[in-house]
Parts: sequence; structure tokens; C-alpha cells
Amino acid sequence: MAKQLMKGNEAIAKAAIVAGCRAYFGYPITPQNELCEYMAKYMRSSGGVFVQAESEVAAINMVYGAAASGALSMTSSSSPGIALKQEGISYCAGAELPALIVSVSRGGPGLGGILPSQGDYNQATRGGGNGDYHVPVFAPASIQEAASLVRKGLIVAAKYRNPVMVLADGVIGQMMEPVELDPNPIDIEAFPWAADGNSGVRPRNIVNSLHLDVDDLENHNKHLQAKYRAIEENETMWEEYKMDDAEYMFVAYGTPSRITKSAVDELRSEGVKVGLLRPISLWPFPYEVIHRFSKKMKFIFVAELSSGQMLVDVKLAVGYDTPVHFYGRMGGNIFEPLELVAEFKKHQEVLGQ
Amino acid sequence: MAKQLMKGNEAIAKAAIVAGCRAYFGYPITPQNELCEYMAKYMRSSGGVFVQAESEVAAINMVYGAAASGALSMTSSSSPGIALKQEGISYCAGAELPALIVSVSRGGPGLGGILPSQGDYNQATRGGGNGDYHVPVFAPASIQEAASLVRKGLIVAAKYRNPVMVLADGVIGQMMEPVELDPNPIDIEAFPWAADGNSGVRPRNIVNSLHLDVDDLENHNKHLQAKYRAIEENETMWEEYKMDDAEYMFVAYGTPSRITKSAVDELRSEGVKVGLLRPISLWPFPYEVIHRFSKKMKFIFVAELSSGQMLVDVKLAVGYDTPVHFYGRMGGNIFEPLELVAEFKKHQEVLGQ
Amino acid sequence: MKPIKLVCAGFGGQGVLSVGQMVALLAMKNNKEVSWMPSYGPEMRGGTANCHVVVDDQPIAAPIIASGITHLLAMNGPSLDKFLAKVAPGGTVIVNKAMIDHPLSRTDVKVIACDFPGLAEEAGAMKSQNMVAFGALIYAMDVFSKEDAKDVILEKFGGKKPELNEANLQAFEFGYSKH
Amino acid sequence: MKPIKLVCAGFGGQGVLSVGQMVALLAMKNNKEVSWMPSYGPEMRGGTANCHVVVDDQPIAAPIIASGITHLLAMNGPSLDKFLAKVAPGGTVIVNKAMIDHPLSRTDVKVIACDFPGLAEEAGAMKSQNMVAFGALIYAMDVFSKEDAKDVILEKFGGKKPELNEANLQAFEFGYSKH
Amino acid sequence: MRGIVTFDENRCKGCGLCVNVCPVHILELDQTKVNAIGYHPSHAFAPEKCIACASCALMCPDVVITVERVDQ
Amino acid sequence: MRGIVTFDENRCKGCGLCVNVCPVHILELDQTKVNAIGYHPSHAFAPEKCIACASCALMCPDVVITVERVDQ
Amino acid sequence: MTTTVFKKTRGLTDVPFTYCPGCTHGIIHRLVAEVLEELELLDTAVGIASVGCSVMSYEFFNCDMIQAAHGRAPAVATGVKRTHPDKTVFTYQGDGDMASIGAAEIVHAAHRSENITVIFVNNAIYGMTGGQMAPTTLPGHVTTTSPFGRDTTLQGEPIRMSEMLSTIPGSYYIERVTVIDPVSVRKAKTAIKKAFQAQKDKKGFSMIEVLSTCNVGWGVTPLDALKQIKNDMIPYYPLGVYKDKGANQ
Amino acid sequence: MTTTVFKKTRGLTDVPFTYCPGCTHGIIHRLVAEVLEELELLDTAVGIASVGCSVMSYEFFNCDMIQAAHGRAPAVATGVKRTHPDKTVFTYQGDGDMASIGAAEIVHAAHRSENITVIFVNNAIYGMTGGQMAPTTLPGHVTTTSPFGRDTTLQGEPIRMSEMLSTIPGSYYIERVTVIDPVSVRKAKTAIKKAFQAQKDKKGFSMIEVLSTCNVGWGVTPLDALKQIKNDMIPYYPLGVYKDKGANQ
Ligand SMILES: Cc1ncc(C[n+]2csc(CCOP(=O)(O)OP(=O)(O)O)c2C)c(N)n1
Ligand SMILES: Cc1ncc(C[n+]2csc(CCOP(=O)(O)OP(=O)(O)O)c2C)c(N)n1
Ligand code: SF4
Ligand code: SF4
Ligand code: SF4
Ligand code: SF4
Ligand code: SF4
Ligand code: SF4
Ligand SMILES: [Mg+2]
Ligand SMILES: [Mg+2]
Repeated sequence: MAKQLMKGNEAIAKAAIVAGCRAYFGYPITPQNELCEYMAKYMRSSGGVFVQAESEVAAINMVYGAAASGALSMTSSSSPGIALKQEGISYCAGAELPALIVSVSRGGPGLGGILPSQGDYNQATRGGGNGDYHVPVFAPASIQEAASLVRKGLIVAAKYRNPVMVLADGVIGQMMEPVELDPNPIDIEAFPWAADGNSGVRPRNIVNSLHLDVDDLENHNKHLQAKYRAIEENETMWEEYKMDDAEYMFVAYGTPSRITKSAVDELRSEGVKVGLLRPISLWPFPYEVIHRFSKKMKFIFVAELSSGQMLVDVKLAVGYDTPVHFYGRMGGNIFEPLELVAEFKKHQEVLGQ
Repeated sequence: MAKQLMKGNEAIAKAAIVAGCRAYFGYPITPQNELCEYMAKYMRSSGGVFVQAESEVAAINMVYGAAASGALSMTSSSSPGIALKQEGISYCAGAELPALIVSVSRGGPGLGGILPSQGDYNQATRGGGNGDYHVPVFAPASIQEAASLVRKGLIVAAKYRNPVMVLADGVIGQMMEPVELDPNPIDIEAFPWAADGNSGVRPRNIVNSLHLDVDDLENHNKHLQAKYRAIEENETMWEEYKMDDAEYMFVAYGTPSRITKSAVDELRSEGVKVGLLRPISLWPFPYEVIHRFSKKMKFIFVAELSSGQMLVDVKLAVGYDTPVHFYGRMGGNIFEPLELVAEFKKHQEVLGQ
Repeated sequence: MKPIKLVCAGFGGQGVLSVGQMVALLAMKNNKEVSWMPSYGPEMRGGTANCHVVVDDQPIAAPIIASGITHLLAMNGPSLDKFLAKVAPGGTVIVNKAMIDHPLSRTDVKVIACDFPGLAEEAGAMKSQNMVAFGALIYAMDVFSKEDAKDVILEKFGGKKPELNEANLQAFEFGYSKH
Repeated sequence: MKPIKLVCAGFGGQGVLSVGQMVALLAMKNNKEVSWMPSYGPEMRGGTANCHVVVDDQPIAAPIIASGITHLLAMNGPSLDKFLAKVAPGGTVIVNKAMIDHPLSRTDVKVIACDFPGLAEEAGAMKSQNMVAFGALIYAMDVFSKEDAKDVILEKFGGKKPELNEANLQAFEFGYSKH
Repeated sequence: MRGIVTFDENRCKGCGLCVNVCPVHILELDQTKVNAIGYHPSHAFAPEKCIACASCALMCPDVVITVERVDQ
Repeated sequence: MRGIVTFDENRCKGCGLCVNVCPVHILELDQTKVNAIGYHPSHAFAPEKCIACASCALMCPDVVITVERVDQ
Repeated sequence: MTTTVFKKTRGLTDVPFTYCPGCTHGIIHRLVAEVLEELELLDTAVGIASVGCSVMSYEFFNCDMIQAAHGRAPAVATGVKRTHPDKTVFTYQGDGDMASIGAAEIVHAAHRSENITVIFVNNAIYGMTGGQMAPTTLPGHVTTTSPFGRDTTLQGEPIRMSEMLSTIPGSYYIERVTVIDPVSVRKAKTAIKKAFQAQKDKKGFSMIEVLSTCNVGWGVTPLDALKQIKNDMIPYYPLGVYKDKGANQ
Repeated sequence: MTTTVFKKTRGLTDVPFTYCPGCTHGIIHRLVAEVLEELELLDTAVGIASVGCSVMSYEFFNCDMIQAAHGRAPAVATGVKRTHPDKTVFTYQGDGDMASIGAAEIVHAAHRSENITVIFVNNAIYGMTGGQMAPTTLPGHVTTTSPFGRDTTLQGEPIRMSEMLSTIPGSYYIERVTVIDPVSVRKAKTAIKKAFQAQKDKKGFSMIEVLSTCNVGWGVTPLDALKQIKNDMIPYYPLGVYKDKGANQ
């Protein structure tokens, strides 16, 4: 398809439709409303289903139903709305249902504010639903990437029978950028396990997350864990920017990673050998590559629009041998490249360099 | 009060009432039903309020209302029910309201099973609500401790104006043990910020988590973060068992820590210098003490009724210098002391000891 | 004292959970460490119930008995089938006489067969079958005194159903002595 | 090309978001990197709206312009008040003539004062005030061709409101030339 | 009209709903028997009197009962 | 009956609800003025005709209007 | 020669019900299954099992089944029906599930007039979790969370779901029935059939409320439980058709 | 000498409303505030602000205020009222908030007959989030999520909350009013007063539904919005008393 100037929310919606998503269930919330509204406008004419649910709880359970009966489906929301979906997401994971959840996050906690924030990293990567489960979380840094990750998300969801989340900050949702969509529907086979009312022609199907027998439930969990290991193996994504000869490493994701790139460029222009490692999949998190790089770094600098939630994962990757510094803004404030440069230099000075 | 044989769920309920909790809002779910039922029976005669809410969502919002108007209040539930409370918990955190949430967890994900599990560690410690917030999480290993931690939880909640969670596995909820309750109500002053309908005698009060202005919201978040640092400073709790001369360290919490103690005793009886570090507060997590001990250990062994959720915190504490091994059961299965001993020895053998 | 790992199992309504609780109360009375853990939830919908009681001088590690049962009270056939394999060699199994027409599949355990319904009827209340079982259990354990056990019965049920006191105590006596 | 950091601000309904979008489309046409970012949500309830447009040869780092505005289009007084301080020294400010009876508080910026309502009326449609502004902006930027800009106007509005085409193009011309 | 009533005995939970509803009073719980799932199952003690009304079957919550009519 | 109608001008959002409802048609939006919040505020162009009916005030969503009655 | 008057429907699997002896959940299951068989819907039906004693109904109904989160069966059914408009979709829900935690979902399935059939088993209690009060529990009745009897001044008067949902324009057919004797069982079946027929005819939302027993939760014998429906429940929850948009056509 | 016929009530703070020009949220605010002042409840009232355009009403009502999560105001009010039975507790909720996401909470506040007063502002749209369809949006009306007009075959016919909640035994007083001219404004105030009086008299759940405009969301002028209520909304949502348990006493 030709390049178009599109709003992130709309590009996400369109990418999903083009990729073959055929059912959308959602509830309005800023800053993702245009996504829901795009679906209202175009899903039907694409032969799909749009339902404005009575709530986020209902929306995720409609997704559960659609997915259980074999439809490639999705929902979207923002921070408090995602919180309300946690039980449903856990059910999807437990029953092994493919589904795409788009989270366009804003400031919290509580009602918080509506401006861009990354305070929902934990919410996305650590669930909040019950039980031992994981949801792959992909975090785009541009509208183009948002569209590709939506596509990728649907593929991964279908492949592993698991819900997948695309976590976009409010900037991604609201911004317009040129974007070129892959015009081809994704290629997935019909789901033989789907409870789609065809028990006339095959043994009946049951979709369920209840396992009253302990051994049953333990085995089910082992099966899930094995699947999660496979996802970690195959679906970890990250970008390296000027890391080849780097002595310092920034780690940032989403929109802030772009600002961080500018900071890298600025510092490079001053001769500082610094690079950026950008996690694209937040779960599975690129622990290994960060660990590997960390050994060569003088320090690592994590920049987030939160109090430091990804920071914990970076520390987990790094261990104690390399210092990890942090700079964050909250509440909708966004740092600027020079702000990061200044913070960076403070730590450099301490090192005496 | 005299020692009584009490079920965990009932001891928790009674401890809360005796400590001065005057409002309970809940919804039935196994394995916490006796807690709700105890409240139904005794809250009124204690001068308090019992409401069976229409759902867990409603229950946590009733708690929000009671707390906002200055009542020391609580709710309880189990895994999927806790998932449904996440938005409300985030609101409580955002509006800085004291509240006690008791989670008597079972197997997951989804509907899962009803037998004891620790698969909700992430759910409890990483939230799942939106935004940058923390909830202190206390995990008892006996009925006696459950009662004390309920009391402690109410104190901490009131002191810091923050929701607190007591995370009990199903064993704690269902088991009976002798317990002695502190008969004294806790000592807290009236909340001057409460919106309790007394604007006739003081300036009007507003309880709110909305901050549309970015700087406002950022400052609010900084204030919250400072509070969380204070809680980390003051409220981190753990138990050390035979750690003085230990060369190996188990880490386990809740009921499994008792089984782990038996394993320690068994191994000690064979001359192995092994101890147990039991986190009591899961957030704030005792990172520091675990890190300190880790330096002296040949290896660390984490035992959980999950796929390894606390394990991540232990690794975060330890770093890469000491090996961290893991053994877990899921779905309601519980390991036995000798099972742990056998696993332990496998790792010892690899070490060649 | 050697640790007691007791499982009481039977149909719902037979009062096996109460038997376990009485043992726990008795242990408390004697300053022992004790835990009592029931089966719970829809598991019980099937009509069976059980509880695990651990008594020790040390703090109790595992309140759920996965193996090494020292005492099994099985008040119906399915319960016996379910738990017999987990009884420690040398352990004691207390069953209703009528249930064991066939010899047990294990020979390395002691068996106390008691006519629960018969003795209860004799004591004056069919409802007191679990008191018969309690009596047999206390006898088998040989740790607690008969007097303490009777006190516990009165403490637990004396208030609620005083009219049953006589029968309960009598049933306990029968259970303690007649097998 | 020196990066453009444009803020367009005004009352809701004045069409400032469209002006920004047209600049973005123009940039795309010229194979530039570009981002467009609106204010959103209840922020807009107050009646004001704005958008940030960044145009560059490099991929855009920050789509939100916190400082260093190179071009500011302020279609009402509050918008001028809000953003003037963030304009880079040497930057350009495009305003409605009527708004600047008093001299600006800054002397280190270029000012293009344009009679938006007057010129729009002259062009034939009061609704085209933002086209006047767009013209002034393209003139001030001095990066894109007038022809491309007119194409963009037609692409964006030609289909929806063909009856306005003439007036829009005329308004653009006036904005481009009359200040 | 004559009927044949048969019981899938090992599914019976001895609830007695069928017993109560039989218009010719020919059903009872068999106190002498315990079925595979632990209950005294229902049975017809005078099966020849069955009029094939199916009331018992309609009320049985566990789908234990089959009723046939002997066509004359 | 004579009334005095006064406007808290800088709260007015120029919605016109008051204008429309005045029975004696003495209100209008003042197109010559822009108030502090950017609107053409309402005003009474013939205040002496006010009959103190308070209809305008009842309809004003922004509580701009005060109405007094001149007691005779 | 003999003719079969009654035999187990193909609409049920062979798995024995897990319900307590005498629990009328079993009768209601059978009726739904018979209707599915008789209307030849079994091979194209998708049933939604809710959370309650009937949570395991996915084992019992002999068609495709989906187990839904507590209270959310109508939302799950919406997801299925919208993506599979030609399949027959039904939910089977208890009163705790539907009248309490799932109140919003049932109201809005009716509001959107989802073309589904809802079997609402009102036993005036939470059976599964051990006998807590439901929104439908009768005044004065003792449950584990109304240990002194439901006190209407604190806990309200019971809610009547059929009456309430009938006010929603989108609801098409709503009837309340019971299963306390052969006559009422037959009537219940007719109602259930009508509801599924309405779905077949694409008429929109239909619901059959069945007054059902929970003898264990009520603490009475199975027979007394039937009497309790007759004496206590029916007076408060009158049987009958509450909404029939097709009636005047 | 002059007498004040109308002046701003002490029930409102001096903070200017954030509503769009001509939005009748402002009128409704004023009426509630006047009633609180006149019944002398201001000093002991706790208001619950819901999520919607009126989210900031905690800035406007001159009494203690609590901001509640979207749809949960009745639950929050329950928490307040149960622990402070002698205070006056009210919620102020939009139609998205109450009729959609909060349907369960409002049904159950009525069910338990919580002694609170609910002000339900029905403007048939989601104002705050930019004009999406509400359960109350009229058939055919274009919104951002019903871009081709509300299609009742897919999105159902609008729900009537006053009618629905009136079927709940616990509801005590329910009336639907509007504020499109001085006469209706006066009536609305009388209704609101009656509702608060009911609370004062410990009668239980009361709700006043106010048909309100969202000229911005509807895409019309403030004046036309008033007409739209009269011509389109009132015929579908008839004004009047739907429940008055006190009427026959
Ligand atoms: C979110 C959630 N909350 C609570 C529960 C616990 N729960 C299971 S069944 C049930 C009530 C069932 O009652 P009802 O719907 O009336 O069905 P019945 O058992 O009476 O047939 C509850 C509260 C749950 N599983 N999930
Ligand atoms: C859980 C949650 N979901 C969604 C939202 C977004 N949201 C804010 S206001 C609103 C709708 C408000 O509409 P209504 O209640 O009708 O009030 P109005 O603005 O029309 O007065 C929504 C969906 C939210 N804040 N929280
Ligand atoms: S079919 Fe009728 S007559 Fe025959 S046993 Fe059953 S109820 Fe009795
Ligand atoms: S109704 Fe069925 S289950 Fe009950 S006794 Fe009769 S045959 Fe047995
Ligand atoms: S009080 Fe009546 S007459 Fe006077 S200005 Fe207002 S509406 Fe007109
Ligand atoms: S009604 Fe009020 S806000 Fe509207 S124009 Fe009149 S005075 Fe101004
Ligand atoms: S608990 Fe009640 S509803 Fe559940 S199976 Fe038993 S009798 Fe039936
Ligand atoms: S958006 Fe609508 S409801 Fe909200 S303030 Fe504006 S006019 Fe009123
Ligand atoms: Mg029920
Ligand atoms: Mg609205």
C-alpha cells in the first residue's frame, strides 16, 4: 500500500483489519478513541465485527468468546481500562486463546491524566491477572512500527495460542506519521480446537481454563511454561543503535527511545562513544543481549517515562558489575534530548571522565 | 486474648475486627469464603459494617468510598477476584487511601483450580493496575502470623495512606492452628483529609486521583515515590532461620517456607550448613539482606508453589555471582520436605560436594 | 512424642472434620503444636470430605500430609481406597467393621475395625458415629488421656447440643474400648 | 534542510490541526521525515487546540516540541501567550494582525502579522482563515513550493468541499503574499 | 396402558424425586443396596403396575430412568 | 414589577440560552466585546424593561446572572 | 412391541452430573439438551458455561462448549454469536453469576438484543461457594452471609431479573418457569424451546428463568426443596411470560 | 429597596465550570447545589463525582467530594453511606458512566436500597471522550462509534434506565425530568429536592434522571440542542415519576 500520513491509533486499527483481524470489541477511553472509532467505521465494510462493549470487562470477554470460537479478534484500551481486563487476559492465557490487546497508555495511578506515560510497563509485562502466565508485549517507537507490530502480534498470538499486547504510549496513539501498510492478510490456518459450533463434523470442542484436579492443572501449567520458553527463544526483539564501539549504553523503549537516539547523536557529535539498546519486545525481555553488552560498558543509562519500571528488568539483566543509572519523567512530562545529555554527563563526571 | 484453634480465614477476619477495622466489603470466592462469612456474622455486632458487594469490582470501590470518608476498611478475595480489583487498587493508591486487601490465592491462570498456589506473586507485588504505584504485600506462614500481619497491615495502611495487601496461600486460609489475638485496637488518629461530610466545621475535603495538569501529576508521582522509598526503608520484613553459619540458603515464603524449614532441619541433621531466608514483606522485598547473604553462599535455592515468580526478585537481589536454583510445584500440588532435600542434593552434587 | 500425621475421611455429614478438630483441640490442651487442614471447595460436592491433622512437639512444617500417614480414620469405602496407600508402614487404620469384609490390600499396617453404627446406636444416638471413631482414634494414638478427650467433646458440643452429651460420651467410651 | 519545529495553535474550530496536517503532507510529498502531534482530550474542552509538527531529513526524535520552536502559528491571543516563550531565537511567529496591537514581549523573533479574517473574506470564505495562515506559514518556511502546497490543499479538502476550492486557494495566495 | 420402567442404577443418587411423583406408587429407594457411587438406588417394586406416564423420568435430575410403553 | 438583571460578565460563555428565553426580549450577545475567556458576553440592551422573571438566570448554565426585584 | 416414552437425550454426554442428589440443575440440563436435539441444533450449537455449580456443564452438554469467567457469559456469547451469526449460542447461568456480578453483561446483552438464548437458573443462593446470599435470596432466609436471615433493610429486597430485563426494548422473549413437578417440567421445556426457536428465527435476546432448588445450600431435603419453591419462591417470583414481542404479530 | 430574585447559590464554589458553552450540565449542577443549600445539607454532604465531562465536579460542588472510578460511583457512595449513615451522599453520573460500564453498580445500589441520591445526567452520548455512542443514544443518531447512525439491529434500541430501575423493589423514588426551559428547570429542581428529602427521611434509593444536552457531541448549537431534547428525546424518554413508594402512604 502507498505511504499515508496516519494517526497511530488509526494505523493500528487499519493494520489489524488489513492483516485479517475480523472482530473488534472495545470501550472508549482517551487516548485510544480513534482506534475504536476507526473500527466502528471500517470493520463492517471489511466483513468484520465491531461491537462497542458496555465496559472493558465485557470487551475482553467478548474477545474471549470470539477467540474461543476461532475468530482472530482484538480489543484496545488505556491504563485503567487495561486494569479492568486483567481477569479476562488471564482467562485467555489459561484457555490458550489468541487475541490482540492494544494498550495506549496514559499517566497514572488511578484516573491520573491522559498524557503519554510509560507507567504501565509492569501492568503489561507482569500481568495483574492471576496465575503463572505471560503475555508477549511489543512496544513500537513509530507509527510504522506500530503497524508492523500489530501484524506481528496477530501472528504470534495465533501461532502460540496466546494473548499478545501492543503497548503504545499516548504519543504513538495520537501522533501522525507516514506509514506504509503490508497489504497482505496474514497466513493462519483455521483453528481445529475452536468451539465454533461445528460439532456435527468433528468431535465436540471445549474451551476452558478450569482444572479442578491438581495434577491436571500442574501439567497444564507445565505445558504453558514450555510454551513461554519457546516464545522467549523465538520472539525476543530489540534494536541496537550505534552499539558497535559503544562504551556507554542507553536503554529506552517506545517514543522515549527516539528522544534517546537524539541524545546519543548529540553525545556522539561530542565524541562520546555511546549507543542505544531499544527493547522492542518487553516480554520476552532482551536480557541476554543487554547482559552481554553490559560487560563492555562503563555504565548503562535507562531512560523511561516512569519511576523506573523497565529499569528493574535492565538491572536483572546487568547484575552488579556495571552501574545502571536512571532518568525518568512522569505524569505526561517528556524529557528532551538535551535533558538526557545533561543527566548523562553528570554520571560521566562522577566516573571522572 | 486466650489461645484459640482458628481457621486462617476466620483468624484474619477476627484480627481485623479486633484491631479496629469497621467496614468490610466482599464477594464470595473459594478459598476465602469463611472470611467473608465471619464478617457477615460478627461485623455488625462489633459496631461495624458488612456489605456483600455485587462483585469484586464493586467491593474494592466500596472500600475506596469508605476509606475516602475516613473509615478503616477492608476487602478480601482470591485470584481472579483480585484481578478484578486492580483498577480499584490503583485508584486507592492514586488517591492515597488506606485499605486492607486480603488475597487468599489459588491455582491459575484463568479459573484455574481452588487449591493452594503462589502463582499470584506478580499479581500482588507488581500490581496490574495502571501507573507507578506500590502496595505493601505481607505474606504470613502461619495463622498466628496471618493475624499479626493483618494488624500490621492496617497500621501500615493508615500510617502511609496506602492500600496494603496480605497475601495468604489457600493453606493459610483453610488451615486451623492455635492463635492468640492482640486484644487492643490499633491506635490511629482520625484522618483530617477524609471526605466525611464535615465541611461545616473545616474546609471541604476532596479525595481524587485525577491530575490533568502534567506538572501536577508529576509532582504527585514524586510524592508517591518518596513515600514508597520510606516504606522500603521502614517496613521490609524477613525471617532468618539457621543462617548464622549457612553456606547454602533457601528462600521461600508463606506456607512453603515451613516445608522448607523441615528440609533445612533434615539437611542440617546430615551436617549440611544450610539456612532459610523467609521474606515476610514481598514488597518491599528484602533485596539487601539477600544480597548480603548471597556473597557467602555456595548456592541459593528458591522454592515456590509457582513457576518461579519470587525467583526473579531473588535473582535481582543476588546478581550473577552466586548460582540461584529453583524448585516449584504448581496447580495445587505442594512439595514435601524430602522432595526439596532431594532437589537440593542434585545441585550439591553438581557442585561436587 | 512421635509426630502424629492423621487423616480423617468419609462422606460429608459423617462428622470427620469434627473428629479432626477434636484431635487438634486435644493437642492444644496438651501444649502440642498442631495444625488442621480440610479438603475444601467443589471437591466436597462429590459427597466426600477429609481433613489432615498434624501434631508434634516442633512447629508444624507441612499441614498437608502427602505421605507417611500415621493414623487414618476412614469412615467409608472410597476414603479407605483413596488414602490407604499413603499410610506409613506400621501406621494405624481405623475403619467401620462392615467395610472390611475383604482383607485390606496392605498387611504392614495395624487395623482397628469398629462397628460405628452399631455402637452409636447402642450409645443412644446414631448421630454419634463419629464419637465412636474419635474414641477408637484416641485409643489408637495412645498419647492423650481419656479425660482430656471427654472434656474436648463437651467443650466442642456441650453448648450446642447438650441433649447429646450423654450419648456422645458413651459413644466415645465404646469406641475407645470396643473393637 | 534545517529541521522545522512548528507549533500551530488557536481556538478549536479555527482549523489549526489541519494546517499542521497540511504541512506534514507537504513534507511527505517532498520525501522528508515528519511527525504531527496534536493536543488531545479534555485539554481541548477549554476551547483551545494545538499541534506540533516536526520536519527533518533525519528520522524525527521527539514529536513533542518542548522548546526551540522554529515556527509558531498563533491564531488567538492565549496561544501566543502560551507558546511565545518557547520560540527559538530567530524563529518566526505568524499571528493575526489584530492580535498585536501591543508589541511582542520578544524582540529576537521574526513576526509575520497577517489579517486572517480580512484576507479570508476577500478570498471569498470566512472559513478559509486557516488557509491564509497556511499560506503565510509556507512563505515563512521557504522550503516547500507553492505548487506543492496548493496540491496538498486540493488533496485534503478538494474532495470534501469542492465548492470551497477556489476560496481556499485564493486565501492561501493572499496569506503567502500579503503581510 | 402398561409401561416398562428401567433404571441406570449406578447413576442414581437416591434423591427420591421419582419416588414421590409416581402416580401408582411403585417406586422406592432400595435400602438394601448401595450402588457404585454410594447411594441407595431407586427401583420399581411393582413394575407391572407402571402406566408409562414418565413422570418419574421427567423429575429425575440424573437421567437415570428410561420408560417404554408396551403397545397392545 | 421591575427588575435589575446583572451579569458576571467574565463567566459568560456566550451560549445564548438566556437571550432566547427572556420574555421581554431585552438580552443579546454583545458582538462588540470579547470577555476574558474569549466569548461575546450576554448583556441587557434595555435593562429597564426587565420584569425580574429570572428565566434567564434559570437557564444560564454558567451561573452568570443575578436578578433583583425593585420593590415598589 | 414397545415404544420408548422417555430415554436420555443425545443432547447430553455420558458423563454423570456432578450435582448433589436431587439438585434440579440436572433436570434443567436435560430439558435444554432435549430441546437442542429436537430442534436439530446440537451439531451447530455453542454453549457457554458460567461459574457456579454448573461450571462443569461443558462436560455435560453434547455440543461445543466454552467456559466463561464469572458473570461474563453474555459477553462471551456476544463474542461467539457476532462472529458466528448462524450458530446457536446459549448461556447457562446461575443467579449469583447473572444477577450479581454479571448484572451489567446481561443487561447489555438484552440491550443490544444479542440473538442468544439465556438459561437463567435461579436457586436463590450461591450453591457452588457454599451457600452465600444471592441478590435473589428471599427475605428472612438464612445463608452463610445472611446468618441472621436476609435483612431487607440492610440487604434489600430480592431482585426480579425477568421483570427487570423485560423493560429493556431489546429483549424479545422472557419467561419464568420452574421444574417442581412433571407439569411444570413440561411447561419449562416448552418455554425453553420457544426461546431457542426465537433465536433460530433471528428475533434477538431470549431468556428463560428457571426457579431451581439448592437443597444442600438451603439445608433441606430434595423433596422439601421442591415444596419451598412452591410455597416461598413462586409467590415472590410469579411464573409466566414477561416479554413476548412475537405475541402480537 | 430591592429583593434578590436569583443569585448564585452557596452550594457552588467560585470555580468556573469547565463545560462547553451552553452545556446543561451547568444548570443541573446549580439545581443540585441549590437543593443542598435549601435543605441545609451542604455542610454534611458527600458528593461522588463520576468519570465523564462532570469528572471535575469535585471542584464545583461546595461540599466534601470524592472522585470515583468510571461507573463505580454507586459503589463508592455505598462505602461512604454505610460508614456514615447520617451524612447526605449523592452521586452525579453521566449516561455512559451509569447506563453502560456502571450498570451493575447502579442496579445493585437500587437493589440494596442504598439510602443515597443519584443524579443521572442523560445526554445520550459520551461527551468527555469525544462523542461516542451511549446505550441511551437515539436510533439513527450519528456518533463517532455509530458513524452511520445508531443501527438498532446491531446496536440495539436505547435503554431506559428510569423504567428499568423502577422494577427493582429497593428503589424508592425515581423521576425523569429535563432542563430545556424555565418551567422544566423548576420541575427538575422540585424532583431533585424530593429525592434528597427522601434520603433525609431514610427512605432508600432515589434517582433523578435529567435529560441533558451535549451540543458539542451532537454537533448542533446550544439552542438547537434544547430543541432536540424536546423533539427527539422526550418522545423516547417520557418525563414523569416512575417510582414513588411514598405516594400511596
Ligand atoms: C471473579 C470471581 N468471583 C467469584 C468467584 C467464586 N464463585 C464461584 S461460583 C460463585 C457463585 C455461584 O452462584 P450461582 O451463580 O448462583 O450458581 P449456583 O452455584 O447457585 O448454581 C462464586 C461467587 C469466581 N469464581 N470468580
Ligand atoms: C475504566 C475507564 N474506562 C473508560 C474511561 C474513559 N471515559 C472517560 S469519560 C467516559 C464516558 C463519559 O460519558 P458519560 O458518562 O455519558 O458522561 P458525559 O461526558 O456525557 O457527561 C469514558 C468512556 C475511563 N476513564 N475509565
Ligand atoms: S412411568 Fe409413571 S407409573 Fe411408571 S414408574 Fe414412572 S412415574 Fe410410575
Ligand atoms: S429421581 Fe433419579 S436420582 Fe433421584 S432417586 Fe429417582 S432415579 Fe435416583
Ligand atoms: S429576569 Fe426575565 S425579564 Fe429580566 S432579563 Fe432575565 S429573562 Fe429577561
Ligand atoms: S446563558 Fe449564561 S453563559 Fe449563556 S450567554 Fe447567557 S449569560 Fe452567557
Ligand atoms: S450446591 Fe446446591 S445448586 Fe449446587 S449442586 Fe448442590 S444442590 Fe445443586
Ligand atoms: S462535551 Fe458535551 S457534555 Fe461535555 S461539556 Fe461539552 S457539551 Fe457538555
Ligand atoms: Mg445460585
Ligand atoms: Mg453522557
